[in-house]
Amino acid sequence: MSLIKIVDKPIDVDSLTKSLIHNEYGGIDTFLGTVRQYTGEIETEKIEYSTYKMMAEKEMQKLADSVLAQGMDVVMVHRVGELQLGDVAVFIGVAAPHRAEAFENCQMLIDRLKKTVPIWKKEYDKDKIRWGGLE
Amino acid sequence: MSLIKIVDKPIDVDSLTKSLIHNEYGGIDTFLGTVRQYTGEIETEKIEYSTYKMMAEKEMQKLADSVLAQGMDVVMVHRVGELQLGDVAVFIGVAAPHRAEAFENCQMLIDRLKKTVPIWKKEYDKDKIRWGGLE
Amino acid sequence: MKVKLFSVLAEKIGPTVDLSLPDQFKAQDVLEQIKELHPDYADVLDQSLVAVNEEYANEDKIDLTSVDEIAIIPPVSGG
Amino acid sequence: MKVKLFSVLAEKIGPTVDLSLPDQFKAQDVLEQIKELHPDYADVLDQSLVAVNEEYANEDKIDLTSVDEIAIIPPVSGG
Repeated sequence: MSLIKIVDKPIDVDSLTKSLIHNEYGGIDTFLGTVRQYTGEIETEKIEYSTYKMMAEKEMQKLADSVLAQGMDVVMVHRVGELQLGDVAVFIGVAAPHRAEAFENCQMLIDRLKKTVPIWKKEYDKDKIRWGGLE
Repeated sequence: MSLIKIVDKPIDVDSLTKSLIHNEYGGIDTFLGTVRQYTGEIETEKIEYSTYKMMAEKEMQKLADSVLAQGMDVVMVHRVGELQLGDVAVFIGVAAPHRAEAFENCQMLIDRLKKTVPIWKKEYDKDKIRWGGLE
Repeated sequence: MKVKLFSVLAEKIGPTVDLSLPDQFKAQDVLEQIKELHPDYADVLDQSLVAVNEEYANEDKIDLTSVDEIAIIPPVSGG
Repeated sequence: MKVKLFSVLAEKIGPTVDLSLPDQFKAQDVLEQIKELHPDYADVLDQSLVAVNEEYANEDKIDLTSVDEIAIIPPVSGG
């Protein structure tokens, strides 16, 4: 069942994945974004995510609606607050009758989420603090 | 840690997914293939998967090796035996430093698995039994 | 009108900034006013968008009476 | 030489079929021999591949001495 949400607790990947299993769908694609230690030479220690929650959930819902309208099921959950290395920051899942649609839409959702949804990261790197997205 | 396997028990999606979380990778794409009830007008009741196990695991390993060689992590697990509606038949997961590679390779792996790995399905449909893949 | 700030702007300037906006204005006017008050953050503001009532604003004129909430959206970086 | 069968072939014919193969043969020869023994399954056999020592065979000649295992691979349908 479609779930679109910003949370400040650990993301329960297992129950979100299971919520996408339905008899009418044969293919489920999920994407997990986790806190990575190295980006090239830069070593990250932790990341603080913040959000404009009401607007972020609205924007996520708009993205999901475009996929739900095609008869697929969608889960989009983003975590905010302080995350450690390996923590799951975002879970995107799409269940579809056929797998090509599941892959295509899951990738589209994470690509667009990263462009339009008001969530920000403050990256605590070994050398300094970096704000994501700034040029 | 890379796991390539044919199993005859339920697939533990949660622990397989968690095995793909590493500090050096930021993006994990997973694909779950489940037993679907309807394919157009045809209603499926259950599916029996069989395999030529030694060869199937070798073929899966070859597919995985092409992705592992690029520095990603890969899990490929296929279940055989009698599966009911909603049961997970196959789990493919790719963890990569960046998400585009994870999506691309996960989709490649399931596409090729369906073409080259000696696994067969006997589909018990409401109207009759169908052997997958036969023209 | 209190305008909401987020991310690096909230941390440097505060959670809101108080502006007096005319009856009609454009999204860009909001950014310009904040730039005047906080010229140190002109660079971030030049990369930011404006949200009105939790929707990204376009180039059209905005009636102040239709506005419940304004927020400045620095480049997003979720995921 | 016992040749392994799978899927619909195993169910209809049995888990193996016994063939006498010459010292050198091609993958196609294996399929033809089984077709002669089991003409009812010619249609499935025409869609099948041959695996030698757990690898798909190509068009080359195969030395019987190099063969540990032969299997017939009907169209696969995993996933």
